[in-house]
Amino acid sequence: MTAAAPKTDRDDLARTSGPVIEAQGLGLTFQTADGPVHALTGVDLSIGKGDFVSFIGPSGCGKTTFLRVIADLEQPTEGTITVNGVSPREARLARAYGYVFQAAGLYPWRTIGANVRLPLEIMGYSKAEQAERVARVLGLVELAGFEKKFPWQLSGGMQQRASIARALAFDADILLMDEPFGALDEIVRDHLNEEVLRLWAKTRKTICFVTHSIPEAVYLSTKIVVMSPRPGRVTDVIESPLPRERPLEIRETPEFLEIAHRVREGLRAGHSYDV
Amino acid sequence: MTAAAPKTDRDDLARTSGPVIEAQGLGLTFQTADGPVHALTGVDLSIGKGDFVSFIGPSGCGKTTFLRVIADLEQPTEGTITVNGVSPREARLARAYGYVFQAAGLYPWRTIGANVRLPLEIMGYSKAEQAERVARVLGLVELAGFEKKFPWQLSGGMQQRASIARALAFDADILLMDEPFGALDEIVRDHLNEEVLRLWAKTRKTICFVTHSIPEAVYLSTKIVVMSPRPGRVTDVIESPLPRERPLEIRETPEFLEIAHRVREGLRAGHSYDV
Amino acid sequence: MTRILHHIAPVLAVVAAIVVLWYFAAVILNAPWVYDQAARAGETVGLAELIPATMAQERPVLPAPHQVAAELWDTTVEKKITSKRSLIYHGWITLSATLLGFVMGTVLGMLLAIGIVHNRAMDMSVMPWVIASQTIPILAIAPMIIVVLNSVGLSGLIPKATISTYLSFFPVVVGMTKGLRSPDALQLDLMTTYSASRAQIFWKLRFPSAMPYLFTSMKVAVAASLVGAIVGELPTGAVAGLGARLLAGSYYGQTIQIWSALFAAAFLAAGLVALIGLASRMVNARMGARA
Amino acid sequence: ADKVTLQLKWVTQAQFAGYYVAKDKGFYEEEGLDVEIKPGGPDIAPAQVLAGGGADVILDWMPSALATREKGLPLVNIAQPFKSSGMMLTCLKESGVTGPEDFPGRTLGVWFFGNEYPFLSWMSKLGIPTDGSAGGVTVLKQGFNVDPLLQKQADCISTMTYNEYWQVIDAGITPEELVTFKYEDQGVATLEDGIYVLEDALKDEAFKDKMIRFVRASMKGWKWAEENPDDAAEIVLENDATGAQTEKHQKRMMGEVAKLTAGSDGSLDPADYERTVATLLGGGSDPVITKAPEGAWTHEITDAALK
Amino acid sequence: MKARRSSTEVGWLIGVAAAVAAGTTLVRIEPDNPAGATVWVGIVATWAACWALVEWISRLDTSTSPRLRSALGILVPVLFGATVLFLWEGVVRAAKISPVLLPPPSMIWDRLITSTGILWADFVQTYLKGAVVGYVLGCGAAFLTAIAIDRSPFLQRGLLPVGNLVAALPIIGIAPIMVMWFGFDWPSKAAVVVVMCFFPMLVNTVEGLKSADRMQADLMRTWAASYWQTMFKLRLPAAAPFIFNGLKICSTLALIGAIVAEFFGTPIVGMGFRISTEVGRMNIDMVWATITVAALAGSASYGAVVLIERAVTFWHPSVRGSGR
Ligand SMILES: Nc1ncnc2c1ncn2[C@@H]1O[C@H](COP(=O)(O)OP(=O)(O)OP(=O)(O)O)[C@@H](O)[C@H]1O
Ligand SMILES: Nc1ncnc2c1ncn2[C@@H]1O[C@H](COP(=O)(O)OP(=O)(O)OP(=O)(O)O)[C@@H](O)[C@H]1O
Ligand SMILES: Cc1ncc(C[n+]2csc(CCO)c2C)c(N)n1
Ligand SMILES: [Mg+2]
Ligand SMILES: [Mg+2]
Repeated sequence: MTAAAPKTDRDDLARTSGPVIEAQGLGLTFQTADGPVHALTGVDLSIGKGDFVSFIGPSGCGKTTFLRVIADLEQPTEGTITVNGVSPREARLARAYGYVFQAAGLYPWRTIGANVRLPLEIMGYSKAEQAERVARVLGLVELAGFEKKFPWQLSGGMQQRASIARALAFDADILLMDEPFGALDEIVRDHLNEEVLRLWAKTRKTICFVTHSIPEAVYLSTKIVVMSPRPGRVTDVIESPLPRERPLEIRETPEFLEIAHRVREGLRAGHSYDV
Repeated sequence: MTAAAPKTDRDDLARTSGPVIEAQGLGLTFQTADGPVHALTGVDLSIGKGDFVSFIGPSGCGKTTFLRVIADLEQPTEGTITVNGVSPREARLARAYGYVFQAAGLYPWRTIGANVRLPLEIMGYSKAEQAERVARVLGLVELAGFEKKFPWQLSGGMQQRASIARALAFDADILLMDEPFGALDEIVRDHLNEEVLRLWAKTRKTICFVTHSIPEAVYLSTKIVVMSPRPGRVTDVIESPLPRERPLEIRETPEFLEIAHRVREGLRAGHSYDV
Repeated sequence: MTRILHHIAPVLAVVAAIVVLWYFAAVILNAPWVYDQAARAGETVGLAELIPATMAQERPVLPAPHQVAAELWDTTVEKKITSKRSLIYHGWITLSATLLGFVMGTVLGMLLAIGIVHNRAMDMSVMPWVIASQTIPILAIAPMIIVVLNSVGLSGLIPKATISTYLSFFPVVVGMTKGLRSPDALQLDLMTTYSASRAQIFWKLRFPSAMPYLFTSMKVAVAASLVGAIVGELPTGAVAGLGARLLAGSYYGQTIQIWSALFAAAFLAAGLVALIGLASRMVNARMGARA
Repeated sequence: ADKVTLQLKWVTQAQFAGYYVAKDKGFYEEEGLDVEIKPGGPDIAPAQVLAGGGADVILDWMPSALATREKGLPLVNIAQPFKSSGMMLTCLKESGVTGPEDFPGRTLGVWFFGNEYPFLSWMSKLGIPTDGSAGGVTVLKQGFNVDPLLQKQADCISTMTYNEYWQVIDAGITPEELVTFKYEDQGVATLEDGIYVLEDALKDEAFKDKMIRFVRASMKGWKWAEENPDDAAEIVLENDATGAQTEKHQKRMMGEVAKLTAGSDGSLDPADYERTVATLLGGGSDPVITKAPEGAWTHEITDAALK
Repeated sequence: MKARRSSTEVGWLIGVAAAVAAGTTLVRIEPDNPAGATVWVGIVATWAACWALVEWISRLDTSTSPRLRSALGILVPVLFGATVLFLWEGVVRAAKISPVLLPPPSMIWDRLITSTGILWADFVQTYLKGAVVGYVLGCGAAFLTAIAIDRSPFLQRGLLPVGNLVAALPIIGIAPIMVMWFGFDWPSKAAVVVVMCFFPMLVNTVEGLKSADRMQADLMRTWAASYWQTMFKLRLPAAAPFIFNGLKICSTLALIGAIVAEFFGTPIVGMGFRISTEVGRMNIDMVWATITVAALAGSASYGAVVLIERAVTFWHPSVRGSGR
């Protein structure tokens, strides 16, 4: 797995193991008091094992909804979707997901440490393992020393980091992250970007990642899904030609800027007004 | 007010009207179950009328806390602070602030329209004026047509935009914005950046703006405050030499990149680890 | 149609289960008497005679469901509404006191809660005494309340409603206080930045936030109110109302009459609670709750 | 017409037939009175209603009235329509009780609320402790009905000849299966259902005059009721707002009550009074009243009413 | 600082004025002293002064000293209570209200200290046996029922309406039946308390179980947490504020229930027995002494529940204090 032959490496993988997430003609319409809202329509998408997929698109285009459908938190009203070849429900029951929500969603009656420990308790990890993992992931998001604090005693960004730690604490095949780094400054963000990439490289997780930052999307992903709203649909799927090994400096290379440009164009097209 | 003589323009303003916000030796310590947390220490800062001040710094460095102190939501434990020459409390009672919180904080039992209308009701605007303003600001944040929806029917970014609209709906001298654009994509963000700048130019508001985006900070501000954590303090205050009139393209100019670099360095210094 | 069935079927199932249990209990509880009677008469009874005998007693320990149903039918449908033997007549008397007491109790409870939330002196001094007031057994002071109110010329509905009020304001105070304090820091901070007045904070934030608590409390309060009205009917000389029926039934050991009055009271309470539930759902819908 | 409010000691029933008859037959009206009859109940202390101004005149048992008098509320007996006591203790024969000597170790149901004084006096006369100590009886506070006996929670319960006794019979127990101890027979009878007013009120001539007319009309009612028991019972039934009373029971009650009122023209027999006081004072360590009361009764009203 | 000092003095002044007014009024209404208008003025003045004092105390800044805060938390209600008692005494004496109707507090106090033996025995019978057992069983049963209802939507639609029905049965109706079923002693009282506590507890628990946040529940789903895991780790903690509401309401209801149940048949001991018989004997002071014991016991139970609530739901805005 060298930077020299990244393409084959990834292609191989996808080919050997088949798609992890496969959506066909997927649609979801919310019924509201003043008429239906078409959050997703005609989404066809195939995500291979070990892919790092970024979703990017204007606010309200259905990114969160799509992640929720994958995680079996929302039922599609049209089309089909399979995860690991089975329904999202079965995948969920098999504990295939780690989910970082757009808002932190920490439990106010638990300390930060206990919040991160929660999924481990539920999945029956041993006490020692729990303690070890909590310490490790809190270190990862730079919250060591905050175990004993309650959520309301943390800043917004710290809460978000705690919720990231919570999703990373256990071993899920598929990591769904909804704007996890939205409230973080550039430095921490860079740091966590690298950490996520390292984790991904090491564990071969499949990661679905919602972001609003074009550089972030390009830097992290093997596949970038550009969406547009009303009704929410996929307008472009960009397979990244970048090597799997990515130093931060890669962000200055022409290939990188080229992809970023394509994403920006796709994004702009999705906006109703002209800027 | 031409692009040719922006500096004098702004300097004049600051000089003639004296500082709007003046902090001296400001400190705030939270008492928690496991010891005190020094959220702010020794903050000296002077903000002139019509300034656009960005606060940037690692997560947990006290940005939110400082904004809250200005808005009289938190009482400093050391030092003094005046707003418009009076205490924050008096300024608050005079309804000097518009505040966009880090979390949207919409009232779940009110529709989006009613949420935006809330401050107008409280400040006693006429019904007609209320309707007119709600429509205008919702248009500004591109939420026209969503008046009748309830917050949970909106995406994360839409909720945040609603909360921005709510703060813009009434005329406050001082606008405190805590990462207002964190959950928005680049295109909307650019659009709103321009809108905020336009508003600022037109109304001469003083704006305190927390952001994690270095380009955003540099693009918007007349003054950039770089903070560092544990304990939270101001490490650098950068007066921007950029003209008041700022097309988006300014972000490619050397001056711009120069300031951005300085901010990035300051930010990096505040982080405990090396990246 | 299926929707109605969806709601009714479980109720019917539960009711059926209860009726079966009830018949069973009736046989067990009423059997000793049958045996006793037989022993006195020098006879023995087999199961075949026992079961019908336990279902047709005049003063059973536990009347069988059909006995109560027959009595209920007899005293509601068969009697003129104005008759003193009509349960509807007595039910209405109790209901009017209940409603008046409930309205007064809810208003009083809300006012107290508002005071407690807004005034520290009230918070510190009133709440302990509100609590203490609820530890005074109502039956003990009910006669005194009636005597006192009578001596100032109030009689009839008002004294009963007063006792209802006394019982029903407490759940409202407790729930409302909690509810009015339930907005979180962020929601309050927003109001602070608008430098909203206390009245504005109340109407626009605290009151809407307290809604779930208020309705839960009101459900408890309306049931308490009914109990209050019935308690109030005893020392007014047990003249009329479901309380009087209960008492008269007790006094003459007419268990069937007790149970039918009891059921009438329970149906009343359930109806009132259901009404509040309905109101709560309507308000919830207006406040944007998810379906 | 002058208004008079009468507070009964218990719910509307034939025990109070005389007053309902007097009202229904217009005897009160003839005397220029407008009488309101307030039914009682388990928690109504007539003396308290009187003190609170809720009634002008009340019915009470003499032991309780004298005890109340000692407590500082000066009740005065102005008439005594009931000559003899209807109280008794009713036991199941199968429990093995044959006489007072069998009481120790038994469970007895007793009415409280001021109705327990005759029982306590009797027990202290027998020398049987009632406080749960060895060799004594276990006392239960008996509720509204005769269930404790039927369900064998008590060996004996308190009954009135005109009421609870018949409920036991109605429940299917024959008189032969019961053993009864009438207080009259045990020599501990105390006066029941007298008419009482506040001593202070009697200083008012106008009030006194009202009471004279009230007693006269009431006694007329009683005598009518004694002669026409079935009609009297009907009148009571009509006045029962709860609609819970039965004709059979009320007619029988009227018959029994008539036996108790028969011997009285309304005036208190001082001998009966003395016997009652003696019984109450005789109660060993904890007598109901500590000294013989003074001024607890008057013939003023009856003398004027019955001449 | 200066402003603080002067407000302290004002407070003391008010306090002294209150005490003086109280003392003089009481002196003026010695038994044989006819109550004149001055007495009424004195009573009203005392009331006003005490209220002002309480108002002033409760405005003291206690943010720096939690100890002072808790001391004041006790002092203020005590002061308030003292005022009420004083007014009661004053009004009863001044208006010459018959002790058969309402005895003055001093008379009740005499009773309290001379009849401790009886009062204690009653307390054990009614509170420790009837109320506590009934409370535990009733709240426990309601809690379990709420969870059963929650588990099964079928039960929820079937049991809740029927549960409302059963639990709304008035105590006056149930008490005689319970005596019939469970005998004269305390078990029948406990049974009444069970029925009384059931409904408030059930309603609150059911409501509480609905109150978990959507997102927090979604999180549990993504982890495929089992029903019971979600219950214990999310829904019960989130329901705690509601559950404690129920527990609080029941803590006073239980005592009332146990007492009132004794009106319908009891051995000759118990607070309800005492109250119901002593009214008939015109010993109203004994009635109020028992009521005082009931009030103290009830308040103590309520206070205990509040303390537990504070500890368990420390995170709720209403406890954290931001809701003030
Ligand atoms: N109520 C509180 N109690 C205790 N500590 C608190 C409280 N609020 C904030 N803090 C602490 O104060 C510090 C500064 O918090 P603040 O919210 O101001 O950070 P911030 O700069 O806004 O960070 P972010 O960018 O993550 O929002 C943090 O360490 C936080 O843990
Ligand atoms: N529960 C709901 N009921 C009705 N409409 C909903 C609901 N949830 C989402 N929507 C609508 O569906 C659309 C897509 O929402 P979604 O949350 O998926 O957007 P998003 O792409 O995540 O946006 P953002 O970047 O702002 O988070 C929006 O128009 C939103 O208003
Ligand atoms: C609580 C209570 N007290 C007394 C009685 C008994 N009782 C019924 S009629 C009657 C005579 C009154 O004139 C009496 C004493 C009772 N059943 N319950
Ligand atoms: Mg989203
Ligand atoms: Mg912040």
